[in-house]
Amino acid sequence: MSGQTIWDKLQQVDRRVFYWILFVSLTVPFLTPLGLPITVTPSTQAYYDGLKTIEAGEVVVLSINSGVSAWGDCLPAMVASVKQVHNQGGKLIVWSIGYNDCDITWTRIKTTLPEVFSTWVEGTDYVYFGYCPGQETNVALLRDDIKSVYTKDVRGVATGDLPLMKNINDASKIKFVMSSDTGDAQIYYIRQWKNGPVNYVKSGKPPLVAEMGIAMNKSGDMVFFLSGDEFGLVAGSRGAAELEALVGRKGDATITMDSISVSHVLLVLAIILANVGMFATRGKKK
Amino acid sequence: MGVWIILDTKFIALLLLIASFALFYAYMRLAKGGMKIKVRTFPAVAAIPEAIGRAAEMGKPVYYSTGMGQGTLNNQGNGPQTLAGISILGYATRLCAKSGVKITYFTPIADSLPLVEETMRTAYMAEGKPDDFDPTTAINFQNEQSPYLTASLGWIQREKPASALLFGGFYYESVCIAEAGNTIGAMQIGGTANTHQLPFMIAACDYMLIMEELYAASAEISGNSDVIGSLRGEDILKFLVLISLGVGIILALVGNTSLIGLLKV
Amino acid sequence: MMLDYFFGKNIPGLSGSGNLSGQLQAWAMIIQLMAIGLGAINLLQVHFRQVSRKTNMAIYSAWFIVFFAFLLLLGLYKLATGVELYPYTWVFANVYTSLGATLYAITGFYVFSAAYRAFRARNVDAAILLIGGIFVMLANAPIGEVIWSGFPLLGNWFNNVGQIPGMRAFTVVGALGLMAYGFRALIGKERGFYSEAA
Amino acid sequence: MIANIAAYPTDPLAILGIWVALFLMLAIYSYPLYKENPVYRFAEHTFVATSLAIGIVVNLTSLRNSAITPLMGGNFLYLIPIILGFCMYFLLIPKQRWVSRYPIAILVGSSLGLGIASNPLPSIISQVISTITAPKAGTALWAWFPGSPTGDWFSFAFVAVGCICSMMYFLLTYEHTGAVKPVTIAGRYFIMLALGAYFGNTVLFRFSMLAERGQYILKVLGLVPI
Repeated sequence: MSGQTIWDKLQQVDRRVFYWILFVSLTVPFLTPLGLPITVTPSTQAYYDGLKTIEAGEVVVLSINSGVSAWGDCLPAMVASVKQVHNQGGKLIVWSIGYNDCDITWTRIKTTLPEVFSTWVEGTDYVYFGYCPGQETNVALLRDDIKSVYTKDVRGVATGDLPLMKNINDASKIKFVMSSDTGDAQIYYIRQWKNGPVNYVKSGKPPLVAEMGIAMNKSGDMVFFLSGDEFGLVAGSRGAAELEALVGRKGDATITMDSISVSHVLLVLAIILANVGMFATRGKKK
Repeated sequence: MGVWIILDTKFIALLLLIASFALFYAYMRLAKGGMKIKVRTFPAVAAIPEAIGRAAEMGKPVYYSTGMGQGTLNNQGNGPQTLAGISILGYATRLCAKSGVKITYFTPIADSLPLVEETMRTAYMAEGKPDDFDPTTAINFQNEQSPYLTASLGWIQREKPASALLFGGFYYESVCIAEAGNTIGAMQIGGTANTHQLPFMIAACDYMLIMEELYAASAEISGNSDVIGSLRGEDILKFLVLISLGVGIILALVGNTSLIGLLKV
Repeated sequence: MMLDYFFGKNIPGLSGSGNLSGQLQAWAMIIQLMAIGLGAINLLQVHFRQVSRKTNMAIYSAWFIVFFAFLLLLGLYKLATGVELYPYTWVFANVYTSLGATLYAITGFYVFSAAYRAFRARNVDAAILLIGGIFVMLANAPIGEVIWSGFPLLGNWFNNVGQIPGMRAFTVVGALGLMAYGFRALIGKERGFYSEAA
Repeated sequence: MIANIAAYPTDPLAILGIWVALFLMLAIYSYPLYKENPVYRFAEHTFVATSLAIGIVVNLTSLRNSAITPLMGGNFLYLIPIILGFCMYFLLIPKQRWVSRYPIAILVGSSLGLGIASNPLPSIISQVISTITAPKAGTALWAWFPGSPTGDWFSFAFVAVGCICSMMYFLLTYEHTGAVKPVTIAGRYFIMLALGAYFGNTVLFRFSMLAERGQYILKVLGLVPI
C-alpha cells in the first residue's frame, strides 16, 4: 500500500463503513434530542393558511395514497393535518386510492390523536371508506358519484345512511382534498378534480388540492404549487415538522429533525471529501 | 364560455388537444410516406453494443430491467416507459444472441411478461438461434417492488453481470440496482422519464437517456415511423410553447397580460 | 373518455357512473383487480421450478411456497367468513408492514454511497448537480441554519426558483409525450400493451 | 412504526411480533451492512410470499365489493367485466392470446382517455401562464431578498430564460448543432440544477425513512417511548 495517499485509501474505503456510520448517525439522535429551531417555508405556510380557512361543518378529504412503508416521511403530516381539521371544527372523509395497507395507517392516526377521536363521532364527524384500486379512473368516478365507488364504509354501514354523507355524493361539496403521496396520485386530483369538467360543480368552484407527501414532491410538485394547481405543499418530514410547529403539536417529524441534521452534515462532508480526493488524485496523476 | 359551444372545461385545453392530434397525424402520415425525420443521436444508445461486447469478453451475463412501472402496463405514466424499455430489450437481446451472451430480465410487471417473452423469442429467432431462448430468464415478481428489488440485488451479487441496462419506469429500485452494479464494476446504461429517479441514475450510470429521450431512442431503434412522426409533431408543439413563452415574457416586461387572458379562456 | 371530459354533461347517457363512461371506468377497475393472478402464476412457476430442479435456492423456494399457501388460506378464510384470524393480523402487522418499511428504507444506504461515489464534479453538469443538491440539503436540515443563515435562504431559493425551469420543462415535455403516446394508442398505432411486439 | 399500538405491548404474542419484525429488519439490513447471506435470503422470500398472498386477498376483497356483490344483487351488467377479467388469462396461452386484447383495450382506453384529455390544462397551459406572469411587488415566495419592493424580477428572468433553454434541450428530431447548441447546453445546465435540487430533497426522504427504522429499533428495545 506504499505510495498510496490518504485520498487513494479514502477511495477504496469499504462502502459498509459508510452504511454503519449512516445508520448510527440516524439512530443515536433519538436518544439525545438537539431541538434545533425550524423556520417555516412558504409552501408549508400556504398549506397551513389553507387549513385555517375551514369553517365549522365544512367537509374535506384525506386521501391516504402513501403506504405504511412511507410512514417515516408521510405519517406526521397526516396527523398534524387531521389535528388542524379538528381544531377548525371541520368534517373529514378518508379513503385511499394508493395502497392496500391504508387501514393500518388510519388506525395509527387515530391511535396518535386520542384527543381528536375521543370527541369525534364516526359517521357524523368523520368517515373512513378504506382502499379501492383503480388510480385515475377511480378519482374521476369519485368526482361524480362517491357511492358508485364506495357503497359502504369500512364498518359496513351503507354510504347513504352516514349522516356526514347525507347531502354529499360528489366533489362539488368538498372544500379540498389533502393528498398524501409517495407516487403521483396527486396529479389525478389536479387533473380530475381541480381542472376537471367544471359544470359538475354546482357551487361553481372545483375543490382545491393540497399535497403532503414525500420530500421529493418538494421538487416534483413545486411547479403545480407555483401555478396555483395546488394551494399548499408540505413535503417530507421537514415540511411535517414545520406543520407541527404551526399546528402547535410536536410529533414524530420534529423528533426526526435531529437525525436529519446529523446525517445531512455527514453526507455533505462525505461529498466534499470525495471531491477534494478526486481533485487531489487528479492533480497527482497530471 | 362561448354560447354555441357547451363545454365542460377550458376551451384552450380542447384547442391544444385538437391542434396536437392534427400535428401528430400529419407528421405520422408524412413519416409513413417516406419523409426523412431523423431522431438526434443519443450517446446512451450508441453505448449499448459496447456494453454487450464487454459482457462477451468477460463471459458474464447482462442484467436488464424496465423497473417498477407501478406494476402494470396500464399505468399511463409508466406504461409507455415500460414498453419503450421492452423494445430496447429486443435490440439488446439480438446483440446478446449474436455474441452468445446470456441476458436476464427482471420485472414486477405481471401483464408485461408475455410481451417480454415474445420480444426476446423474436430476437433470438431473428439471429437464427430460436432454441437459445430460455423463458426462465424473464423473471416476474407479481406487481411488488420490494421482492423484485431484493431478488435483483441478490442476483447481481451472485452472478456479477458485466453490464446492467435499466430502461423504463423506475422508482427507488433504480438507486439500489445501479449502486449494486457499481459495487461489482458493471457498465451501466439507464433511461427513464420519472424525474424522481433521474438524479440517481445520472449519478450512478455511465450513460443516461433523460425523459422523452427514452421514447425517442426506442422509436429510433425499432424504426417505428409512427412514433418518429409523432416526435416531430411534439417538437412543433414545443416550438409553439417556446413562442408563447417568448411573447408572454416580453408582454410581462411591459406589464401587458392579454396573452394570459387568452390562455385562460 | 375524452368526450366525457370535454362534453360529458351535454351528451345524454355518457357521463356519470350509471352511464357509459362511468361504466367503462368501473369495468377497467374490475379487470385490473382480476389481472393479479397473472403475476401469481408466473411467480409460483419460478419457485416450483427451483424446487423441482433442487437448485441452491430450492430450500428458500420451498419456504416461499409453504408460507405463501399458509397465508393465502388464512386470507381466503377471512374473505369467506369475514373473520380475521389472529395469525393473519399478526403477520400483516409484524411481517408485511415491517418488511415493507424496511425495504423501502434500504435505499437510504445506497443514497449515501451513491452520493459519495457519484457526486463528483467531474464536469460542469455534475458540478451544477452537486451545488444544487448541497444547498437544498443544508436548507432542509435544521442544522444548516445554525451553521450559516445564508443556507436556508439559498436553499429555499433553489427549491422555489432554481429548480423551476428544469422541472417545468419536464412537466411540459412529459405531458406532450403522453399526448403523443395516447394519440397513437387511440388510432391503433401503439400495439405494445396488447402484448404484441410493437 | 408499531402498528396501532399506543404503548409497549404486554401481550406475549404482540411482544413476539415486534421482536420478529426487528429480526426480519436486521436480516434484510444484513445485506448492505454485511453481505448477501442465507438469513437475508430467508427474509427476502418471506416478504415475497407475504406480499403475494396479501396482495391476492386484498384484490379479491375489492373484487367482491365492487363486482361480485352488485352482480349477486341482480346487476348482471357486471358479468361483462368479470368475463373480460378471465380473458386476461389467455395472455398465458400464446395461441389464444388475441382474446386478451379486449380487456386490455378497456384497461388502456379508460386510463389513457382520462389522462390525455385532462393533461394539457395543468401540465402545459398552467405552466406557461405561471412562467409569463409578472412577479407581484413584495412577493416573498420568489424574492431573492424577502419582501423586495419591486417584486423579484431576477428570479422571474431566471425562470423565463431557464424554461426556454430547457425546452430547447428537449427538441428530439433536430440535431443540437450550430446556433442552437449553446442554448441546449444552457438548457442541460438548468436541468442539472433541477435534478440537483431533486437529489437534495430525495436525500431528505430516504434518510427520514431510514431514521424511522432506527427509531423502531430503539422503540423495541424500550429506549424511547412508542
